[in-house]
Parts: sequence; structure tokens; C-alpha cells
Amino acid sequence: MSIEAVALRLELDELYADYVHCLDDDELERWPDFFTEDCFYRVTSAENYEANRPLGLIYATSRNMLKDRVSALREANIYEPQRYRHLVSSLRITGEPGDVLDLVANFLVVRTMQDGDMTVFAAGRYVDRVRREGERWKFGTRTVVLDSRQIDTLLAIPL
Amino acid sequence: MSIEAVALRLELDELYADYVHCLDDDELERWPDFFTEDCFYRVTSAENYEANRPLGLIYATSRNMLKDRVSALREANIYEPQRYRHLVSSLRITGEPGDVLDLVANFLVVRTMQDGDMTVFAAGRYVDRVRREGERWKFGTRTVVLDSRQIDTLLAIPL
Amino acid sequence: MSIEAVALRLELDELYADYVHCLDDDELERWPDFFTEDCFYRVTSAENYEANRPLGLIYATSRNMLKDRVSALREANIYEPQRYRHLVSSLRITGEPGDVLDLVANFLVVRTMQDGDMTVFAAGRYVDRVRREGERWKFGTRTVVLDSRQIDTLLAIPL
Amino acid sequence: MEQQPMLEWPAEGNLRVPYRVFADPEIYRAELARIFLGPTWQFLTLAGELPQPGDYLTTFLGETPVIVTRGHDGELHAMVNRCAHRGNLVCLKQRGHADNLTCVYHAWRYDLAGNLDSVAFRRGIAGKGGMPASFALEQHGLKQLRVDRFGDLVFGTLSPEAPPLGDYIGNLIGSRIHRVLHGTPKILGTTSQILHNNWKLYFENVRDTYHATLLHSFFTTFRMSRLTAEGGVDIAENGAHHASYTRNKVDRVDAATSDRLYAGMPSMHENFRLADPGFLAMREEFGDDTTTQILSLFPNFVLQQIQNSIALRVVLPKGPDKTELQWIYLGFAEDDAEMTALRLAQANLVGPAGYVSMEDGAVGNFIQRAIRGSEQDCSVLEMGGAGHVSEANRTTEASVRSFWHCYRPLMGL
Amino acid sequence: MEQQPMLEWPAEGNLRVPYRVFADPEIYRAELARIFLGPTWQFLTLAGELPQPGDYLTTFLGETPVIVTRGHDGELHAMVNRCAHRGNLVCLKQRGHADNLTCVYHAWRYDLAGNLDSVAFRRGIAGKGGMPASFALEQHGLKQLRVDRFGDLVFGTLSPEAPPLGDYIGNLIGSRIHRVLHGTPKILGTTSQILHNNWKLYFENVRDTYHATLLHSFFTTFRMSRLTAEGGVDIAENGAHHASYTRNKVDRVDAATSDRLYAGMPSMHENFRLADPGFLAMREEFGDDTTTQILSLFPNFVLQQIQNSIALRVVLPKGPDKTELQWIYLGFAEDDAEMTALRLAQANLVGPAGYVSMEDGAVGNFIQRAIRGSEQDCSVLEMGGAGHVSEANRTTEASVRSFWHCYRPLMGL
Amino acid sequence: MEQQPMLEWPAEGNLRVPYRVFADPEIYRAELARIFLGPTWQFLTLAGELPQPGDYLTTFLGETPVIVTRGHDGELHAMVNRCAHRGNLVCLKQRGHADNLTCVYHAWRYDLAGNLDSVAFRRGIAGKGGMPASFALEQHGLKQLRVDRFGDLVFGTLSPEAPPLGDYIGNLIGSRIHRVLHGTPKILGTTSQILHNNWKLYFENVRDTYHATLLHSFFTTFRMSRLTAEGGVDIAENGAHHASYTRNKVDRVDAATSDRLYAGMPSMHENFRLADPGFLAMREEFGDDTTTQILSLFPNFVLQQIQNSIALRVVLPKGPDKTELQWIYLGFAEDDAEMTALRLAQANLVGPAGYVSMEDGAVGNFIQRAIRGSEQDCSVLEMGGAGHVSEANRTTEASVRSFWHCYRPLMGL
Ligand code: FES
Ligand code: FES
Ligand code: FES
Ligand SMILES: [Fe+3]
Ligand SMILES: [Fe+3]
Ligand SMILES: [Fe+3]
Repeated sequence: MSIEAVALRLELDELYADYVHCLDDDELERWPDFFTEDCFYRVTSAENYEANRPLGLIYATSRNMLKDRVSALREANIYEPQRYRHLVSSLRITGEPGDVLDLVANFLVVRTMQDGDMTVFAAGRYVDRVRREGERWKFGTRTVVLDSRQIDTLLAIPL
Repeated sequence: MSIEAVALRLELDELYADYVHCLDDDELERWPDFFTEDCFYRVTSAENYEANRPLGLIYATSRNMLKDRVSALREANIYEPQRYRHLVSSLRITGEPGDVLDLVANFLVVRTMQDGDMTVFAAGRYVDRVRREGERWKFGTRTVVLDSRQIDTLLAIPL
Repeated sequence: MSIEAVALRLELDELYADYVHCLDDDELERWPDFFTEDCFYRVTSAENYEANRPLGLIYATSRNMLKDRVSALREANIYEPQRYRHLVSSLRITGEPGDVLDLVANFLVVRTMQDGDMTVFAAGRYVDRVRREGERWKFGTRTVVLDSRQIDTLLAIPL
Repeated sequence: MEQQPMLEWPAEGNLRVPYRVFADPEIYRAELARIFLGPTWQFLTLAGELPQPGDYLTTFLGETPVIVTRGHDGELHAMVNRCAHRGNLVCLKQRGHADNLTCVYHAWRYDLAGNLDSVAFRRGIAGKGGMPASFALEQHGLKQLRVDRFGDLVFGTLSPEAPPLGDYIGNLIGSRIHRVLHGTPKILGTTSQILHNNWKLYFENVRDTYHATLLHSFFTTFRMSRLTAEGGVDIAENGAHHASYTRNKVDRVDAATSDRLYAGMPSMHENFRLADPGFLAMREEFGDDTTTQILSLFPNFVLQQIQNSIALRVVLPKGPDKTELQWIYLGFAEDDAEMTALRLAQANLVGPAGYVSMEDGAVGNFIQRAIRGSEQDCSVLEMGGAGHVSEANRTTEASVRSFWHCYRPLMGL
Repeated sequence: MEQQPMLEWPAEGNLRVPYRVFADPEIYRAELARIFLGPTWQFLTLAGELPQPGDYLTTFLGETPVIVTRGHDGELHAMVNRCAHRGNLVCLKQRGHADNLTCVYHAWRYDLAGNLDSVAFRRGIAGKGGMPASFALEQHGLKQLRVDRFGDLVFGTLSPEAPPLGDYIGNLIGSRIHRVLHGTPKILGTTSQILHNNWKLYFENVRDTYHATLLHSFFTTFRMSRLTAEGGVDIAENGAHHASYTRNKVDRVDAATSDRLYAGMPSMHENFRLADPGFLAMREEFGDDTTTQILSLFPNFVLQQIQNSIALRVVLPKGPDKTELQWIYLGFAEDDAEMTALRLAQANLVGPAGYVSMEDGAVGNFIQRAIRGSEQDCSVLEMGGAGHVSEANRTTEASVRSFWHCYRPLMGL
Repeated sequence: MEQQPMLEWPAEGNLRVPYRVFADPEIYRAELARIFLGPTWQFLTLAGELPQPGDYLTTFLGETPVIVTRGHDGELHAMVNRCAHRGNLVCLKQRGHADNLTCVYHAWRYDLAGNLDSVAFRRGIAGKGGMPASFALEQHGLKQLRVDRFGDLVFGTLSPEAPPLGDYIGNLIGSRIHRVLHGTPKILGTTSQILHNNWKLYFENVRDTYHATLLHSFFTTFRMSRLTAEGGVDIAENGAHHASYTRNKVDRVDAATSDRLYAGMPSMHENFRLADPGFLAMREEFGDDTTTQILSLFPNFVLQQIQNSIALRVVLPKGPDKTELQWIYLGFAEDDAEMTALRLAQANLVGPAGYVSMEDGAVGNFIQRAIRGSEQDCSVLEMGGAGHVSEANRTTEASVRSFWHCYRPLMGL
């Protein structure tokens, strides 16, 4: 295995780690910048995904739509204070190496409400396509496939 | 640290990632092939493991027994549709490096039923011995040591 | 990326993996040795941490205080048999590389009681400063920031 | 106990709702029996979900599990999902295809209409065992529901007293269903939300025309469904069903007046702008100028049209303080690609993460928590007066009052 | 309320079981008092688990926590695990060794038989405080159980009315226990299953000879315990206990007839084969031709022999719809290595992941979910007629009916 | 049902406590109404937590959510956190700052004292809708609490019958509060513990002077609060409140006698030593020789001084067998850096991970589990005799008995 292959792997680990700390540390304003301008971001259930139903609970066809999601959460929508904690595991490169990579990883999200109540809010997999933009890898496509068809109460903070 | 040592580490990460995606993506037919033909696979509890009680909830002394487990799940046994999501962490090489390696890793499995109900189904550690077969590492021994003595409802899909 | 940078990354992974296996395998006597002699170890909640309230649920300003915590758990305090399972994810180097490193990582702890009852006991992040002592990295500062303000029943085994 | 009232309803009638009805386990159990197993029609599925004979799916009447099948006769059938032998679930999967329904426990076999066809080893083996001669297959079928369709919507009831479905829905509300479902429904996707509150708190929310622009900033800020626009609420005669509507392009007051009326409302964010507002634009579709229509059928069905976003919602009680809200997002087979893309983009408005529905998933739980220890107190339903009939106005709680007007006699309250 | 019946049992008697008995919290509480704290013997442990004086372990009578000890007198003792002072758990660990039992809260000390030995600071300090002179140690011991052994099986009861253990079990069932436990029990391992259903649904399942080859494909496909083989069910006089057995090598009908009878059963998979079927072969062990024997003692103990796989199962109620099923897998000290290996391989058949028991962990929950809203309906127990006595036949629900025959008078139902 | 006794209290009176009071849902509901919404004062916050007009925070009276504000008048106000319209939580955040309190659901606006200021669209729009003329704002405010301060401690009650706060606390206990809170409180941090037991089991534990050196080894081994040291317990006249204290430097018996009395106690570990014991040393602070003081106000407030570790604890009931224990760790604005460091180090003694409090988080749950099936039995409170008044002695359960002495008339038991 070449040093380049190793470096690539660690760059991707870094990308996934940075992404979840951004969300878990409530730095939502940084979040759209993990995506390409023409990105496709979608949160759906395994049930929809496997039935080829196109619906997204969150469905963005541009980085601007991600920015709007953030500003709505900051200015418009009302939801109880809460925070996520992401655990990410088992990242794999599924396609051919190159400047565009297909990736999959498992995740688990624990949601904690202001009163301290903790629940396993989401579990599933990221099905991603990343593209190199200069020094950084960015998500051209991120499909968040939730194992469960159920959402507890509401889905405010993105996944 | 040599490039070989680094490469080894990433190969093992890849093995563990591939294994859990196989189970979580319901590709059970691929599962026996992660093991050597004369493998020993056992699911037990920490309570049995620490008391040196040999019982396994699933107990296979050959790859063929793993194949039989899969065909029983596909053809014979009845259980409600469900899926696992594995999170794996803290993989360590515990023995001497070589063509046979002793490994341990932590895992957590969230089980999701068809109606969307999610539970933390299993947590524990993998106590493994892997052997290199040509290009691939395979499990000569995999002991799945569950922290809990309790199984919720049933254990169908392997861990 | 240099081979040294890669090696550093894998050393840190090893440190975090070794640490959680130490706690999860009930080898508490090894635990203080992960810290420098003049270490600062503190378990607190995100609520206290973000309000700059200095309280720690466990608050140690020396390795000896960690040793006392262990001997109290072994000899003095009474609590029901229980075990932890740590999942660690998304380790990041947040500061400048050097002989002292600032790190952050996410964690989840599942606690299992002797009767088999499992709960998500803790989720949060490690905010760490590690220092190289000879061959090993040690925690000069480890702040365990829990997402929840609530502790279920009690906090005996450290995190 | 089922006969005497479980609580004393206040003298103000529909102007007051005792909080106890949202928390009391005894009242909840009575609702399951008197409403969900009583003389009401409840949504089961879209007919198109069961295209072939042998197709089946499972759902609920209240908490009672139900099977819906397409019989070999091509007809739709529904039965309680409980084996007549020892009560096992006959269908374990949420959907599937089968020539008959065979219970896994002892292999009793039912036809697709729920009639018992055969009992394993009914005659015993080698002269020993088996069922007594007196055992009659026809007395041990699955409990069958009445099933009827309204367009592509399939409803069921266990009650012989329920009026025919068409009469149950009525023309006033029926025509508003047809208005929205003008094509061949195509499911874009589904989801469900677990609400930690009593089912009625969500159903009140759906029928509450007063809250939309006060709770949901998008409606207010982007002038989507202001109360200052033309609109009103249609209410079925017995109060059971409702349809509220906005004709957004027709203002009742000029924009300046509208802005003044909303000025200072917490939901009004003058300076809030979108970087990519394209998805908010409505495409002409329904041949009228109604931009939003929220419709409910008693006790637990909702049909939503917000711009071009169409969804069915089913409210399933799971306990006194737990509810599952199922979402079925629709398009039509006749949609072009652009319309499908628009519906998918506008799906951002609704559902668990919806810009104008996210709050509705939480507010019921806020109330559930707030009324602890206040079960003897009452909510106040005086907006728009005391009426529970149709109005050309949405600054009213008429359709919330009408829910209680229908609920109370059924419950004997 | 405890005196008048909690429900009206149907006129059909043991041929019908109202679903309410599986769901009603009041009935559940009455079961804890009248059955689990009543005149029944319940399994506590294997004698060999407490070899030394001072060894102890904890378990339950229903939901009541219990301590079992080996006293300095070498005898086994059992007490409720609740301190006589302020009710703290006296033993916190599931098993341990101690010279006496000291409560951690205020250090009251009991001997290994549960007698109160000392009270911390009973005489106060420097003339202040302490217990009143009237306080008598002997009036404040731990509540003691009657303990008795049947071979290596240790049972306990809190009731003075329970007959002697030997009479309780009786010879018919007792001899079938001895048949299986022919050596010195050695525990191969343990596990437990959390079942989301009422405890009686699992106990009915265990006593149900009708379901095995219809629910569990392995039994059918691999001809392991077909109803067409010789077999039957022994039932104790009062119906309390049962033992069903299969003499697999003796067919009542020829193989072709057997195949024909099972043809088309969903559990029959003609083409299902194993790549490594070795573990299915039974090794001669019991000196008879019984290949499977499932035995139950009222209210919650099971002894299983399937081929060479031997296990004890204890059914612990945890709520109206929650049950813990504990498994203790056994071999014997006399086993050779090959037999141990065979038992471990055959353990794949049973337990939470067992090829012929996996389904039993789920079917009770299926019923629990199916009967929601149908609590007034009844299950039907007519297979094999109306009897609840021994039969040389398994195509019957006789031993299920006999469970209710024993249950109803205890519960006054 | 609320009028006749829910259980028959034993003839022994305060010497016995029926376990049912820790498990029965009906008794629990009655406690919420009669105690937590009844004539008792409950801690709401420290005055310093709301420095500015418009500051608010939320807490509970029992399970009833409450808002505490600093009004524009500079006064503290408290109201039930439930909108007068349809019962929504008016304040969603645990703390914040606002000029008024506006409900998110329909934007009804209240002032900081809970008076209803405005109703959105009260006059309707363009002559349609709106509230009826009869609707009077002043009849629809938030339900207001009586609020009073004791030093920096803010208390509230919903009952007009509660005596003035000063009389409620009384001088005996009041002076012991002032003794500890001698400066300007500064919060070092907070946490909360979820206890899986009835709230009264924790409150009994706090008032139990008998257990400390028997359960908590640190107290015993390091001679921190032995019963052989001077000390006692002050009890308010009606039994409601208590303060136990240790004057550690004054031994009632010589060290040898003390060691002998504790010899063999499980909590005594002669050879247990700390590598870094510095944090155990107490720094002179209170101008007396009291090293430990545990104080409780009925029904759910605790003020703790252990060496220099000061904390408030609030006991919030969350169900018959669930309790939230909130901790507020205090220092004073006047502390120097060394004192702050010492308090932080000594915080290791208390809280969920505290060397002398860890066990208290679990023991209540041990009892809750132990009493299952023994609800008709009783705990025994005879240590120190039958009194429930002040004693210069801690080898007694006087302050536990006094809790029940106050509890029973309130509950009619
Ligand atoms: S329960 Fe359905 S066949 Fe027996
Ligand atoms: S509760 Fe056991 S000694 Fe007090
Ligand atoms: S519920 Fe508060 S304004 Fe309507
Ligand atoms: Fe809404
Ligand atoms: Fe079975
Ligand atoms: Fe204590």
C-alpha cells in the first residue's frame, strides 16, 4: 500500500470527523461548506431508499438550500434546545479511487434534550460521493439512510 | 513505524468494516466467507466467558455450520423483519504481529424492526484471531462476547 | 502526508483504544498510568462546561487523586456490579502538532448491570491535551464533557 | 363504569376542554372501544397499494392490528390481524403477497377474505387427536371489517352502525377531497413521527386554523397562508370533518394592513430571506386559486395540500400520551418530471423536518407536559365565538370546537 | 376486590381463555400474590451451585427477590431478599460467599438462615440512642421460605399450604425428571431472554404439543419430532405439570404417509439440506427411545431434553406484558469430551438463537400485540377434545387446557 | 376516593411505614395534589440566578412546570408554565431573558407577572373572527404562585393556606440555614441524578442520621462524621424540617472506644489510606466547630455542608418509582482562590460520584426492588425510641419519624 493511499484514507477520516464535530458542536454555519455548490443532500429511510421512493425528509439540490435550512433553524423554526452526538464507524470506499470517490459509513446519533433526556435518535448509513476541490474533499452527494421509518418528535438539526 | 505496519492496520480496519456492512446490508450469503474453513465462531455472554463456560448461543466449529445458519435464516426460521447497525471502535492488536493476529474490538448493535422501533440490541467485544489467506485476512476464531446476559426476544441475524 | 504524520495518527488511535479497553475490561489499576503525574482530570456536563462553571463530578488535580479514586472503588464504595462499553469516534487534532497535542473525540458509553439491563449511560466528547513521555503519549488534561446534565443512579467507574 | 360519565364536562360545553381527556388512561381505553372500534370510518390504504390479488398489507384501527388484502375476487377485504385459534398475528410483515393467510403458530389457513379454510391435523393422526366433530370452520374466521372506497382512498370500520362511507364523508368535504386527488396517486415516499402526546392534541392542531401563521414563521414571513388572505373553513354537519383553505392571491386587506396586523408577532421575521427560494413558488394545478387546504376526517385522517405538496396523514393512538403520525407523500402518475421535482422540493415544508410543520410535532408534547397536575383545569376555545359550523374566516377555533362536538356524544361526555 | 372474580370465565371452561388474562394489570398483581407467593413450589437453583457453607445466590419468586444460601449447617436456606429494618436488598450481588448476611444500609447482620444476629449500635453510644428494650431480634429476621430438593433441583415456597415437594411433583412427572437428570449436573452455560409478552403465553407455548412441527421447520423437515411419530403427553392429576415426549424412531404411520400429512405445511421444506448436519445425530444416553421430552412444573419451571441437549428454563414474570426466560444448559460431570462437544453443538437448536426455539421467543409477543382491543375475546383450546389428562398422542391441547385447569381455582376464576 | 384513607396506617404510628406508600400510583397522585400543590413551600431558585428584570427560568412544583421571573418591578414572580388558552408551555427554555412571556402556539402575550396582556387577533380581521366581547384578559392570566425569600433562597407555593415562609421554616432551622449561607452564593456547578425509586426513599435517607457511618466508608474510616463524635439533630416543631450536625473535633468517647465500637463494621477499613488526602482537610469557615450539617425542609429541599463542601439538593418526583435529584454546588463571591479550589476538590465527596454520597443514589432503588410483592409489609423505625423531636444524639431515627409525623396528616393517613 502506497503512502498516498494511506494519506487518502486519513484525509477521509478527517473529513468525516470534522463533519460530525461541526454538527455536534452547533457550528451549523460551517455545515454547507462541507458540500459542493451543486450538491445533493437527502435524508431518507431505508424503507424509501430500497423502494426507490425519491422523497427526502430534508431534500436539498444546492448548497444554497443547505444555507436556507441553517438560517431557518436559526431564525424561523421553533424547537426545544437539543444537541446531537454522532458516532461514525466502518467507513469504506466502495467505488474506484480517483478525484471522485463513492463512500459508505455507519452512524449512530444520540440526541440529548436540555433537561438531560438522552435517546438513540438515529442509526443508519451515509451513502456518499465526495469530490476533491483543491485541498479539500467535499460532498457532492450525501444520502443519509436512516434504518428506522420513525422520527422521534421532529428532525431539526441535520444529520 | 514502517509503511507495512501502517498498511496492516488499514487492512484490518477494512476487514472489520467490510464484515459489518455485510451483516447490516443483509448480504448474509457473503458472511461465511469472512471465516476460515475450520473456523470457530461463538456468541456468548461476558458472564459465561469469564466463568469459562463453553456454551455458545451460536456455536459453529466450521464454515459449513455458518452456511447452515444462513440457509436456516433464509429458508427455515421465522422471525419478524429486522436490521442491524453495527458501530465498531477501538480495534487493538493484542498479540505478536505475524501471519496470525490476535485482535480485540468494541462493538454496539442497534436493531431496528420493520415498524421503526429501535433498540440497543447488543454491546460487547470481539475477541478474534485472524489468519492471512492469500490477499485476505480471515477469522480463524471469532468470539462475540456480549456484555449482557439478556437477549431481547431472539437472536436471528449473527453478530 | 509524511510517514511520521501517519504514525502519529495511529499512535493516538492506539492510545484511545487502549484507554477504553482498560476501563471496559475492569483493569482500573492501569487507569491512572494513562495520565501525567500532574494531570487534570474532570468529568462535567456540557451545561457546566459552556457556562464556565468549574465543577467536576470527578475532579482530580494529580495522578494520585486518580489512584485514590480507584482504591475507593475497590475498597470503600458500594455499588452494584456493572460494566461499561465505550465507543469512540471522530478523533481530531485541534491544535498545532508538537510534543503537546490538543485533541477532541466523541464517545458513547453503554452500561450493563449484572442482571443484563443495558442503558446508554453517557454520550459526549473528550477534550484532551496529551503529552509525549518517552515512548508513550499521556493525558496531561482530560475533560470528559457529558452531553446530558443527568446521571443515571450514580457514576462509579470513571469515563 | 363504561356507562356513567368518566368526567363531568364543563357547563360551557365546546368552549372548554378538560385537560384530563388528554391524560386519563380510562378515557383513553374508552376511546379505543367507542371511537376507533366504534361507528367511525378509518383510512386503511390507497387502493393502488394492493394492485394484485393476493397483495396484502397491515395497519391499525386504533391499537387493533388489521390486515387489508386484495382477494382473488379482485375486491379489497380487511380483517383483524388475530388468529381465531390462539390469537397470533396472522400476517407478520407490513406488506406482502400470498395466496392465502396461514398462521405461523399452528398453520390454520384462512382465505384472503379471512374465512377459515383449514385447520392443521383437524382430523388427528391415525385416529388420535384432532378437532371435535362439533368444530365448524365457518364459526372461526378472522373478524371482518366493512371496507369501502372513496376514490382511491380505502376505509374500514368494525361497526355495523357506521353509515355508508359516502354519507359519512358527505358532499361538502368529499368534493374537497376530489379537488386535491385529481389524478392517479403515486407515493413519493412515507415516514412516521412519534409524538409524545395524546392523539387528540395533534388532531386539534390540524383543525386549528388560528395557529398556522402564529406558530410557523414561513407562513407569515413569506406570506404563504396569512389570515389576512381570503380563506375559511368548511365543517361537516355533525362537526366530524373539516377543510380549511386559503386563497392566497386574494387578500382581504391590503398588504400594508396585513403587515401592520402581523407586525410584532414573534412569527414575523421581516428580514428573513432565502438564498434559494425557488421551491416556494406554486405551480398551477388544481384549477382554482386555493393555495393551501388542510382537511381532516374524524377521527384520525388528514389530507394536506400546501402549494403543490400533497400528503395523507394518519394519526394512530399508541397510549394516553403517545401517538404515531404516519405521512404518505403523494404525486400523481400524470405528473411531469418538473412537477415531481417541485413536489420533492416542497416536501421540505412538511413532515418531521418541515419548515411549516416541525413545530406541530413538538407543541402537543409541550401541552402534555404543561398539564401535569392541572388535569382538572380546562383549555379555552373561544376564538371566533361559540360556533362549530363553516365560516368564510380562519381567525376562529370553529373546527376545533366541532371536533369536540362530534367526540362528546360518542364518548358519552 | 381480591375476593370477587376479576372477570367472568366463559361457560366453555378450559376450552376458552379470555385474552384479558394476558393483559390486565389487576389480574397480573393477583397472580403474583396467589400463585407466585401462593401454594406453589418454584425452582430456585441447582444444589451444586452452592457447594460451600456461606455460598449464596439470588433469584425471584415472581417479582419478589429471594436469597438462597448454604448454611454453616450444610443445609440450603432461602429468604426474601429484603432487610427487616427498612427494606433494603440484603444481598446485592447475584452470587457470592459470606459468613453472614449484612445489610449495607445500617449493617444489621443476619445469619445464613436469615435470623437477625445483631443491630448496629443497638445499645446506642455512651448511653444515648439505640433500640428500645422491647426490640427483640427474633421478631425481625428475614422472611424465610420452605426449601426442599428433588434430586439436584432446589425448590422453594412462601406458603405453608403447599404440599410436600415430592407430593407436589408426583411420581408420574417425577420419574420423567429423574430419567433426564441421570448424572451430576454440570452447567455448560446460561442466558436469558426478554420476552415482551405475558408469562402465561410462554408457558402455554411450552405445554403446547400441537405447535412444534408446525412452527419449527427443523422438527418437520429433519423428521425430528413429527406428530406422526410415537409420543404422548403425561399430565399430573391436578393438571399442574406435564411432560410431552417423542419416540422418534417409532413411527405411528409409515414415512410416506407422514410426508403426505405434512405436505404443504409451511414448516415443511423438502429441499432444505444442511452442509454440516452432524450435530443433529442423537447419541444413545437415556436408555430408552425417547428423543425429545419437554416437561413443565406449575407455575414456571421447564426441563427440556431435545436429542442430547438438556436445559432448565425458568419463566420469571416482569409485568403484565414482560417476561424473563432464563436458560440453564446442562451436561453431566460424567460426560466424556465427545458428549460435551455434542451438547454444545446441539445447543444451536435451543435458546434465543435456537433453530427450534427462536420462534417461541417471538410468538408470545405476536399474540400480545394481536389481542390489543380484543381483550373481551377468547382463544380456542379444542384440539384433541376437552380433556386435560394424559394421552398417548400429541395432536392435542390437553396439557394447555390442564394448565388453566390448575390456574383457575388458584385465581378464583 | 380522595376522602377515605388510601390505606390503613399501622397502629404503631410513626414506628412503622407501610411499603405501599413507596409504590402505589394512587398515593403518588395524591401526594402531587396534597403535598406538592398543597400548603408547603418549595425551593424555586437562588435569587442571584435572576439578576435582571426579564430574566426567567423554569422548574417544577412536584410534576407541575413553573416559571420564575424577575419582573420589571424588580420583584420575583412565579407562575404555572401553562398557557391559559390551550395549555401550551409558555417558556420552552430552562432559562432566558424576555420582556414579556409570549406563547409560541398562538402568541398570547403575558407580562412578567403572568397577567395576560394581549391575545393575537383578539378583534379578528376585517370584522371577522376574534374573541367574543365577553372575553376578559384579566380572567385568563397564568396561575400565579406565592413567592417569598429566605435570604438568597427563593421559595414558592400554590396554596393560600401555607403560613408565611419565615414561620414555615422557623427559627430553629432558619438559623442553621443562615449559619451555612454566610456569604453571597456563587454556583460552582450543577448536576442531576435520576433515582429509580420513590422520592420519599431519598428524603428518608437524607434525614437518616443513623446510616451515614454505616453505609459510607469514608465517614467511618477517615473519622469524618462518626456517631461517636458530638452531634445531634434539630427538628422543627411539626416535624417538617430537620438539621443534623456533627462536631467532629469533640469526641463523646475516646478514639480507642470509637474504634472499638466501629470495629468489624463493614464500613470500617482500618488499612484504607489515600495517596493524596489533602482535600479532606477542612478549612475554618463557619465560626463554629460543626464539620457536617445536613438540613432538610419539607417536602423536598436539602442544604448540605460537609467540611467546606456546600450544596443545595432538590428532590423532584417523576413517578411512583422515579425521582430527579438536582444538585447545586455553592461557593461564595467572597471566597479566595484557595477556598474555591478546596470546595472543588471536596466536591469529590458528594454528588453522583461522591465518595460519601454515591451509595445514596443506589440504596433507594435497592429498596424499591426489594419491596416488590411485600407492599403489605412495613419498615421499622425504632432506633432511638419513638420520639420525633430534637436530640443531642444521632444514633436515632427521630428525624425520619418526624418526616412521617408531618406527612401523614397532610395525606390523611
Ligand atoms: S394461533 Fe393461529 S394457528 Fe394457532
Ligand atoms: S435497611 Fe437494612 S439495616 Fe437498615
Ligand atoms: S396555547 Fe398559548 S396561545 Fe394558544
Ligand atoms: Fe401547524
Ligand atoms: Fe416451540
Ligand atoms: Fe448517605
